[in-house]
Amino acid sequence: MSAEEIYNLLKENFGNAILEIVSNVPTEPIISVEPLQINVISQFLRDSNELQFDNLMNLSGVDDNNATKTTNEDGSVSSQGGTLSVFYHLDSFSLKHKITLKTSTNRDVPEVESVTNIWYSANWHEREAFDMFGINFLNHPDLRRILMPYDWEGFPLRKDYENPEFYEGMKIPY
Amino acid sequence: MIKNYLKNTWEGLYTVFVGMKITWKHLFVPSVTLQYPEERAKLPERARNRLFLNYNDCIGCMQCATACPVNCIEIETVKGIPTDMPDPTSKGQKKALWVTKFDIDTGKCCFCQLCVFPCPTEAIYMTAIYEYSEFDRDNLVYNFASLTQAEVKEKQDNFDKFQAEKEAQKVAAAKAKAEADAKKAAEDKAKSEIKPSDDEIKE
Amino acid sequence: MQNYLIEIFGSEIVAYILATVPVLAFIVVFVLFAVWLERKVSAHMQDRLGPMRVGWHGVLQTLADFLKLLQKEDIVASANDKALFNIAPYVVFVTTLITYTMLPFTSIFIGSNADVGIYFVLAFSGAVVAGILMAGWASNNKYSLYGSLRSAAQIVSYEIPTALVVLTMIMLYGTLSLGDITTAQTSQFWNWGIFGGPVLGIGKILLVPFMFVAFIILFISTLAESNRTPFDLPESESELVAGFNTEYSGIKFSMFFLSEFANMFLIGAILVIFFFGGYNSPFGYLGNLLGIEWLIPIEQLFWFLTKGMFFVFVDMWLRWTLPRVRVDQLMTICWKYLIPYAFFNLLIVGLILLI
Amino acid sequence: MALKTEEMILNMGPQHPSTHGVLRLELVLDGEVVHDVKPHIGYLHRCMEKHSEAMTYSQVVPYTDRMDYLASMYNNFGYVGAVEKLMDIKVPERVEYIRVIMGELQRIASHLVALGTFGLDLGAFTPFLYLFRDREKILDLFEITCGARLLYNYMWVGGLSHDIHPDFVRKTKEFINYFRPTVVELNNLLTFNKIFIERTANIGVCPAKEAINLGLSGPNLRGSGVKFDLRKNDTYSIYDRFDFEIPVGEGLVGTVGDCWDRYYVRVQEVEQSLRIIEQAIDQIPDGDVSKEIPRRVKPPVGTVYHRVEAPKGELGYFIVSDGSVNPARVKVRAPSFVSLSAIGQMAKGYLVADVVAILGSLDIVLGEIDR
Repeated sequence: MSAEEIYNLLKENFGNAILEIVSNVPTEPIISVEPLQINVISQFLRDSNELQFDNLMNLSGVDDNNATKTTNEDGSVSSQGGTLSVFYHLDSFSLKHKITLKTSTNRDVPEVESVTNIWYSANWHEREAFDMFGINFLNHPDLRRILMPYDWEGFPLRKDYENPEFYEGMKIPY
Repeated sequence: MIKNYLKNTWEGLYTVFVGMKITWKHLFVPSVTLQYPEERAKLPERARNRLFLNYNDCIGCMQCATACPVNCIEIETVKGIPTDMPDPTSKGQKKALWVTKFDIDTGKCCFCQLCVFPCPTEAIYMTAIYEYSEFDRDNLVYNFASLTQAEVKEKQDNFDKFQAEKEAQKVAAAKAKAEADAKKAAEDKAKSEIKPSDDEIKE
Repeated sequence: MQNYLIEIFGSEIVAYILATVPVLAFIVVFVLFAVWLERKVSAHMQDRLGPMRVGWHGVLQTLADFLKLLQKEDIVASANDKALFNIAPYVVFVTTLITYTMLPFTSIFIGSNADVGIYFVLAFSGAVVAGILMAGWASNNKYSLYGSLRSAAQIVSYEIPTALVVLTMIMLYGTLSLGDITTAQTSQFWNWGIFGGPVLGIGKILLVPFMFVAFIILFISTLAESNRTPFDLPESESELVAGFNTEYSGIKFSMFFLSEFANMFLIGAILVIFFFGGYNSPFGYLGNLLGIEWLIPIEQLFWFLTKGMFFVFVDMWLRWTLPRVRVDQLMTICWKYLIPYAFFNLLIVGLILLI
Repeated sequence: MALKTEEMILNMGPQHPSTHGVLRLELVLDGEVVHDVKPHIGYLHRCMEKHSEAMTYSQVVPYTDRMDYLASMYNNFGYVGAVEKLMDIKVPERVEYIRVIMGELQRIASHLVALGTFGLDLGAFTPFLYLFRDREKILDLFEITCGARLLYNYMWVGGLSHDIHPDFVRKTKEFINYFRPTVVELNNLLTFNKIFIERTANIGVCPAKEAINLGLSGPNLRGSGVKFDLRKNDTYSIYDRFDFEIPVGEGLVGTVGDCWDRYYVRVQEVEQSLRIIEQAIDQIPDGDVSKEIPRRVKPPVGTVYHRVEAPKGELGYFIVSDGSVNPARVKVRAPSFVSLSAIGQMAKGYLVADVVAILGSLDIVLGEIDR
């Protein structure tokens, strides 16, 4: 099934939750969906007979770097607005088609529904996205930091992240 | 069930003997160990180990420093002046810069060889030397620039002086030009204003 | 030997203490050698060279390591049970050492030719469990505890097939004394236990396969008792780090090490005594041939050590060939395989001996 | 009388002989029976993804080397493949052939470590060293080609850093002839050893459906009986030109999807890789390997997800480009990362010693998990 057909099928079933399809990008068409509907959509993608996306290849958080930056009086930069995105790369073992989903959530209160109960492999990917971008995956069974220490502050892969000066009394960089 | 039981016993013993036969054979296979400090493996010609800079060939173009993914190369340069230009490289390329500082922190180096390829004069390359451990981390920073502090200062001063002179010349030229212009303007003015000015009238 | 010493010193206590000196010296020298051998055997089986620096082909490497171990800090963690923690290595070592008193090294040197010889050996090699349990418990470390509990289960279980095979052999020889068992196998090698021992006639031919089975069972079960691969679960490196001796360092650790290797020779010696004629030479003695009587004990010592070392070598050979079994499989091997086989073997050998 | 028993928590790692690096497993045990496994990772986190955002595209390549340090060539392969896809570069034939040969040699090298350490986890020390000895020979081949033994930085966007050494073809053929018998030896010494079979058969069974849901990939997935190999099913580079089989777990000595199957799939894959190399080595066309290397790697705005069949499984690179010379985001879908997340599901109900076996059969590399 081509991306257009999948998009149309999803649009039929979910209407407004499916936002748009971008197909003029270099490598792969991307379907944008609502962040709070992603679990329902994913369930459909996995269980529908025509789609059977049984394999979540990759789940990746991305900072879209579209926040408006303002320089404060003391020279520091603060950013407001903007979005964080999550990309889902799906693949079907049986039907051998692929699709990329994208969902964007606002940067200040980033919330996306978890898909861990649909594809178990999403578990650690979501934890990583939480760890690195602070995206809060709702209904995730075990949303903790994964790569960074449990008491780390801030979300390192956000574009406005600044290295802390100290961690547990140790100077960074040493 | 009894059959299975006996089969397990037999397999257990038999496969042990098969394994023992193999290890017994290996007891007499010549070993592959090299007794390292005395015997050394021959390194291939493309071996990538410690970085080396042929300082005389370096033209200070900074390409290696930009290519380095770990920023282990630090380069500082001073422009040469016409009377005191660096010697050209061994292949005859002209140099325009005095390389006053060329430090490679081999403690940071990740041996990716990305610095070697962009070098236009093949001055930086990787050698086959792999034994250079040090007790002090600072000793891992290699200074390749052979200019002494005094020389660096001299070059810098020379350049500054040259620059200053050039600047002065420029200023002088500009001044001269300005003066000339002013003069010319004045003359023009004088020519054009045949009538005395107001001041003169006042006087 | 003791009588001779008693005559010299006039005191039994001094004589007995002095009689242990050669044994102790033997163990230490043997361990130094065996550790080197283990490293060399493993190295050459794996196409390596092993230690090569200290002395010729690294023969003094173990000595150097031992000196290093002596100098190491003796760490006792604050949460350890100090008394038990300190005693445990010595308990393990001493119990192993005691069993050596029963071994007939030659016809004239035997620590004690007691009538209960093999019984005594079994009893004391079982007592090692106490030391290992102490070590595991006192370390206050979960890995150590697992190691020691596994060890206890293992040694206790494997006592049974060992005892059953020993029973078979006792039926054959009619004595418990290790010295007498050896004497029963004198003169020619077809008198050795593996070839049916001193039995004559048709019984001998019938016995040979069952003696072979008995030998295999005894070999496996004693191997398990000495905690060597494939039965080294108590210290299985890849699961339990180092098992019951995780927390030990320095000289105490070397005590465990010493007793492990002493145990290896002990099981080799037991096998040799039961099945391979003890100190008896397979070809007769050079001393008899030349008429030099004092040469005979030396030859006997040579044969005893050579045969014993061969089994030590086989232990090492197995260790560097096989993977480790799992703890439940260890029990399976013991209860489901070795014990039934040993039991049937016992019955059949008994029947044959009755004929 | 009912004895009061309680669960015990055992910390396995970060310093433990068989956690394959710095991994901490929190085991909840009832005696020796595992009730739960909680992996704690991040001890080797080197911020590769964050670093990449500050690097140019070609400077990221040495960083990818350091993820799965046992299969650096394949990490390069995946990354450059992704960037080339994004920039729409067609690399020369010669480069493709050399890449495939290097990739397959790397697969053998990685599998040798996997098989060896798996044996080591079960207490068999000797096969490990035999396999390492053979791996050294592969590393020698890499060394004459690019000068490095472990972290190659060999495949660049659009080409290769060096052409192959004149001796390479001859030496590779010699290696193949030398290596074939050692696989047989491994099988005799370890694979069909009764103790080894007892330790691995019916342990860590993962049925096909569950394996897909857990996201297992590569040999782990094929061990569960799913005939899926990206080289054939989602082909990239020039893999479609070669004739090779996809070995799958068949439950030869136990259940399909147990540790032994995962192990044996790797043994068979080594043989298949040899076949691919044999086919490719004679067909390398002439050409210039650096012809297509762009002077400046500056892909258009867009995203790309490119996946390759790395030795450990599906290695994916997700790259977001904002049109500058630095990638805006590089996310690595590391196969070990997903495999390790499955251990909690797979190890429940087995013994402590089996956790070690399951972990070994998953063939994880912490460099790749923590990145």
